[in-house]
Amino acid sequence: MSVFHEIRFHGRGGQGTVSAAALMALAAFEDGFESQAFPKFGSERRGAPVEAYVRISSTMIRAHNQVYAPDAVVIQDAGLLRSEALLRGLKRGGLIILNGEQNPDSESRDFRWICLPASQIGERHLGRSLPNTVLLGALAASTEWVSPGALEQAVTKLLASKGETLIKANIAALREGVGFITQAEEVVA
Amino acid sequence: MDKRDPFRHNVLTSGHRACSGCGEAMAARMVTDLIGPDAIYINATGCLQVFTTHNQQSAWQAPWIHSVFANAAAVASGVEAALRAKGKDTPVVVQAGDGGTFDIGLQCLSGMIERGHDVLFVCYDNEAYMNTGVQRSSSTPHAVRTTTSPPGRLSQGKHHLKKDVISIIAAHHMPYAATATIAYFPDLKAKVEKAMRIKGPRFLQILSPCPLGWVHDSALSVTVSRLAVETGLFPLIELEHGELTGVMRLAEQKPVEEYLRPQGRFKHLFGSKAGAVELRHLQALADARIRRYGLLDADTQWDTACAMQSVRHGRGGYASSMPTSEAVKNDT
Amino acid sequence: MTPKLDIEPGSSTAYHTGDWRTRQPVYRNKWPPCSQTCPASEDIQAWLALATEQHWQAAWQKLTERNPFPATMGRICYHACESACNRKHLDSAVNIHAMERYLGDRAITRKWSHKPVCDTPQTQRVAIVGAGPAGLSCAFQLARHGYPVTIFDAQAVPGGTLYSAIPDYRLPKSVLASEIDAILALGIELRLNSRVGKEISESDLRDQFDAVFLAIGSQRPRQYPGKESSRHRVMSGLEFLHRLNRGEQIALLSERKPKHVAVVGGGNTAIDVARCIRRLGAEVTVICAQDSHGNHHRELGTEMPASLQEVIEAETEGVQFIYRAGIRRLVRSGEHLSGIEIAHVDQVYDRHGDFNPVLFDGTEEFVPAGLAIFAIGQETDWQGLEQLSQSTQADGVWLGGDAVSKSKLAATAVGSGYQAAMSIMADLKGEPFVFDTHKKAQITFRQMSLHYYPKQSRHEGEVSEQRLDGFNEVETGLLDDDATHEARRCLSCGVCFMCDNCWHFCPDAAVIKKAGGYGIDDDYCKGCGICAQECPCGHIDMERLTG
Amino acid sequence: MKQLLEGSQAVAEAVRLCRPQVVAAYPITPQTHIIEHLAQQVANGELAAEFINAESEFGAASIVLGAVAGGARAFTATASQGLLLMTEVLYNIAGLRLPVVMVCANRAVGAPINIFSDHQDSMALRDAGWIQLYVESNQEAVDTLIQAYRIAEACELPVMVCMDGFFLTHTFESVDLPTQAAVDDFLPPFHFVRTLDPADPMTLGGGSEADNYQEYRSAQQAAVEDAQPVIEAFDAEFDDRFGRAHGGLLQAYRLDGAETALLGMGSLMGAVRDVVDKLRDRGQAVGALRLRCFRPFPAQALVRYLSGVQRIIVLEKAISIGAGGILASELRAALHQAGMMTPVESVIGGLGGRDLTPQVIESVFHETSRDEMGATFRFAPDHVMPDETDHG
Repeated sequence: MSVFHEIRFHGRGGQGTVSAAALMALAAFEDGFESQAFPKFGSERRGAPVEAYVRISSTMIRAHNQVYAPDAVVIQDAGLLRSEALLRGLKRGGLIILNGEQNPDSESRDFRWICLPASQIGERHLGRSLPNTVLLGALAASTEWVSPGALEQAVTKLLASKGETLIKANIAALREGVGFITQAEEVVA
Repeated sequence: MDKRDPFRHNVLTSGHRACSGCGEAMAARMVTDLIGPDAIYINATGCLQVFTTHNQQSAWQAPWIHSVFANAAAVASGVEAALRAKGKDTPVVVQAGDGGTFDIGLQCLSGMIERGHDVLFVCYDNEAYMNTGVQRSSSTPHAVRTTTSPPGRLSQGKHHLKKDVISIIAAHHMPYAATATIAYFPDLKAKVEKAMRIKGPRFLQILSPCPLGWVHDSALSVTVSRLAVETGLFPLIELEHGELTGVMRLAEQKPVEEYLRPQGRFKHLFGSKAGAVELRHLQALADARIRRYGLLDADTQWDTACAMQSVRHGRGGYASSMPTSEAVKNDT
Repeated sequence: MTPKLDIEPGSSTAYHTGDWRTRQPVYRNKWPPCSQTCPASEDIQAWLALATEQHWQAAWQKLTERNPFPATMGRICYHACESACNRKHLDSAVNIHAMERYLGDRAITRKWSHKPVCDTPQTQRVAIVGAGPAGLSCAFQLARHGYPVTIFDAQAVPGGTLYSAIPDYRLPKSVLASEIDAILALGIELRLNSRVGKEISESDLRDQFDAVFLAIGSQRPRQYPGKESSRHRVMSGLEFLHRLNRGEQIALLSERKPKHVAVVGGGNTAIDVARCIRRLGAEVTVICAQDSHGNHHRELGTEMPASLQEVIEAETEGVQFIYRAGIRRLVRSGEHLSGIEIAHVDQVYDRHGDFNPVLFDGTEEFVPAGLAIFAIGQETDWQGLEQLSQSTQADGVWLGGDAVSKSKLAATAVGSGYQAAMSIMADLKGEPFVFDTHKKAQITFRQMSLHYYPKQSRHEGEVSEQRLDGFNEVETGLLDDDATHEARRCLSCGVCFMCDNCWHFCPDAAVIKKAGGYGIDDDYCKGCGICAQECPCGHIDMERLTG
Repeated sequence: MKQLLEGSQAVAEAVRLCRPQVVAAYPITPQTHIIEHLAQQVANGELAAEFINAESEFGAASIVLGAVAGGARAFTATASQGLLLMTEVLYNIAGLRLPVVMVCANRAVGAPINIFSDHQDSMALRDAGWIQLYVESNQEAVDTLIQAYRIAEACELPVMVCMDGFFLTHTFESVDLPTQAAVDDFLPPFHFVRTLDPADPMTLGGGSEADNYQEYRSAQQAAVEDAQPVIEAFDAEFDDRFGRAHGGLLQAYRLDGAETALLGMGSLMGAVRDVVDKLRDRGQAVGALRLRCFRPFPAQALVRYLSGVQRIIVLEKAISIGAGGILASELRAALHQAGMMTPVESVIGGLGGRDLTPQVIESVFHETSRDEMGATFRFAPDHVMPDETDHG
């Protein structure tokens, strides 16, 4: 079966946005897909808005263009909604993973909203309000484009140089992100 | 050993096309012969490169490379890195003029020193861009006539001072930096040999008169560079890790005029009121350098008189024949 | 053809920059001023160079090639060489006479003997009349070259003036005797007490010998030209010195010992006399028609002929000098000499250059003196040699020494003996005689780069504290170490000492070093002139290329 | 083994596999990640090289010049202003015929200052005497870098591997890194005949005059021309050993039977392939030709590949100010020389990082030629949001 997904990550410099994209691509790669991850091209400045993109495909990815019509958007900082057109090009029925308490835009019925307090969860596990792995867990669980196991492998690989403790903490955060979705689904079910 | 002269290497041999009486050719010959052919020489663009390599002819008898004007120190960094990577300790020597040192080459030189490359950088300082026809450089002394600092109704030659490059270099806190001239061969020899014993970046600034640009008789290259020292205008100093560790004391201070007179590049200063002011300025500059480095009272055994001394290697005596060994033995 | 990316080392030598040259350096030895002025034409620089390397005997041999009296001359010669020495423009002249004396003394102490130059004995015999410095010098040269030589001398002791006229404090008799013995040891026959015309006739000389050298000296003092009939308390300087040297010094002044002695004359004999008189305990005034040293009218050449060094020594010893003074008359009260009347000398020499002082009236002064000694020159006594003295070299007769020289210096006599010997040998061999060829080029300090030489103070022998107590030598010789260092002070004017300056400084590597010297590689020399400019000793000349 | 790596890291790994002995560089976006990775490899002891932090790109180029002349395999990387600052030295390296390998992380040139990708930097150096290979993907970057050392050292010519900044350098994608043993087999140890060595002294970089300078240039031109079969042969040999080829000098895509050919270089060609597929699916006779080797310029090969098409569109991310498309001009000259009058449409786009999206490429294909208006080139239209165009 042919698979092709494009994801766009929004965040601020220092929130691990590009790392989140890389983790997502790496997880897909671990699951046997071709994948791509890259930042929106620009210099990296702490606090400034950042974008990163992921492509996941069952066939070789040839294009190196930016992602203009994502299947999902991950928003690491709800504050960005005020100033950035974060949902531009998002496909109808596309998924939005938002680091926040609730859907701020009740009008956007075209899209599927998932909101979770990723910063707080991240803070609990990492001692720092880093939402990225929590949101990745939620993205994986809600889309099943990558397996949570592959994500954990990706975390282990990408953070190998940062030490065991950080890996474990990130995996715990990731699992809580996954759990946030599965528990909700159980409730719905 | 050179095939024409068994007593020296002639790393820089004959047939080069330097002007008659070239101070830079002399300085380069002295330095490279002291270091010898077992070294790799990197040359910046300039007179030395131009007159030593010409249409498939080279005056060098050691491995030698020229790249461009500004990059000699960086090329040397690369050569040295290559040797280090290969586990070799062949000495690496840069030769550049004052343009390739004070001006366009300063950045690469600074980088080379900062990174601690084991390279000796030799600047043959002839105080202007001689290769292109005597334009001023930042090494050109105050009030000198060059084609780009001409005296005129509103000008007495170069307006600015000679850049104090040795202080800039020494401020890198490097192992060894020294000034020398062709006039004091024993001093130059001691400095080259000392530099070659030290590891890390080393720097020699050698005053090398240019008969063409300084406008003096080609026979006077040594004399003029000696006067530069004896007047205090060009102090001979050594700096190690930024500290002044050696000074050549002046046996006596000579008035700057003795140095300026034989040189046409200062000729415009003589015979006018404005020129007289610059002459006093130049004298004051010499006096200031003498005070700064203690050139008259430095506590050193090395002074301009003793550094000049000729050493007898043979015997004088008209028509004298070698003493017979018998004659020597009989004297008991 | 594709040009090569790597260029052959040293390939520039294919290009001959020598074509650029308009001037070329030439290595050329110069005859240095010391040797130039040496009356004996000693190659001073050569023997000093050997001494720098402590090749003492070789240095002595080199010296004695021209002068077999180093110990003697080192003591008594007025060393014009030192006045000419370029080193005085740097610090002070090389102490050449002390070096000469050092080598001579070393030879005497170590009993070095002269080596013949030629082992083949010659058959032609040479007679020499006079065993003074000229005769002995000539005999020495001839004997070295294998000629049988016979010297005739009227005196009982050889040495001529060296023996008779030099006081002991300047030249101990034993030193002279040793050097004469060394000369005679070459196989020279010496006939003392043999005056020509008495013990041997002129014709015998002509018959028995193939050549005759007359070196009879100037033994007859020029007399005071005054009209006074009395010679009481008046004598010549030579007579005084002769008598002193014969051991008469005590008798000389014992009878009514005068407190004041006047010595008339400006030459070295006058000084010798004056200094001897000081040693005998009297006050002495030297009356000299010429100017003192350094105070003369250069253009007139009126400096006193005596050596400055001697004058200084004399002054040190308390000798008084009156310059530009001529003698009007001797002032006597009866027989007794009370003094000399002198007057100012305006003109010393006449327009022919002869000594002929003009005295100004009204400038008269009185100089008290109980004894007046006239040291105003000497003349040759040709008695018994009337025929030979008229002969020429074509007749096989040579003249030399003081008898024919104006300067009357011992060194001149030595040089004269050398020249005579060379001329005689050339004549006997039928070869043309060439007078010293290497005196042409000269070198002044201006042609040299004196800054290449370190300043070094001159080494001197020690001076005796009790110099006036007797006739012992005033000055001792140099110590061994000092001699080496003093020799090294020689600048080697005009003669390469292989300092390497030209070789170091040549921007074109066109100076090639060889064993024992340098050469110019004409293929590459651009003629910049730095080698000549920076040659310390002025050995290199730049010559303009023609054509 | 296939890995998902950032392009910069992939290239750094490839550099490591080539065992350079000296690495010198000066950081400039978007090259920075490459040298950061190399610095870390050296710090970790994974790469036994002298890592020289140059004081400028000019210095960096000079250092690798010296290193190669000193007998060591060397590497440097730069972009944009840095490449231009190297210019004098790059000409010199080429003139000295030193086998230096460098990566140009292609970036626009100021002013106005712009850190994003286009080809104006390396195209400006097209006359410097370097072999220039433009890669499409990170895999190709890795493989081409390894080939580059082989080519450089065989031809005694410097090789510039041009990879688009950000599009490649900052993109994580899967890359198959060869094993060290395999690379060692492919790439012999460094040996350069003109090494500075007292045992065999030689003068390098001496002066020349009118009587032989032209001969030097003529020899250099011949050497670069002669590199064409070498580049092809090593790509083929690489294919044999590693199972991957990148077309040698150029790479055709669905050109058989094509009436229109889209010609271009670098990473944009991935999107071009996607567009070709799409257009072919709709029955358009279109193919693509990717020029991998811009220097030497493979004129004959281009003519051969393009002899069957009626329309050629050259898409390039560089402009020769005052003239227009550079690649298009050279292609026109090549065709003209071959007696072909095939129209060549020169389209310049993607400057300063502007994304040449599939939509833009497609619109270029649909646009009519403006040749009749006398213009030798046109700019590509700006990107339009996919929503507003074809969504299917």
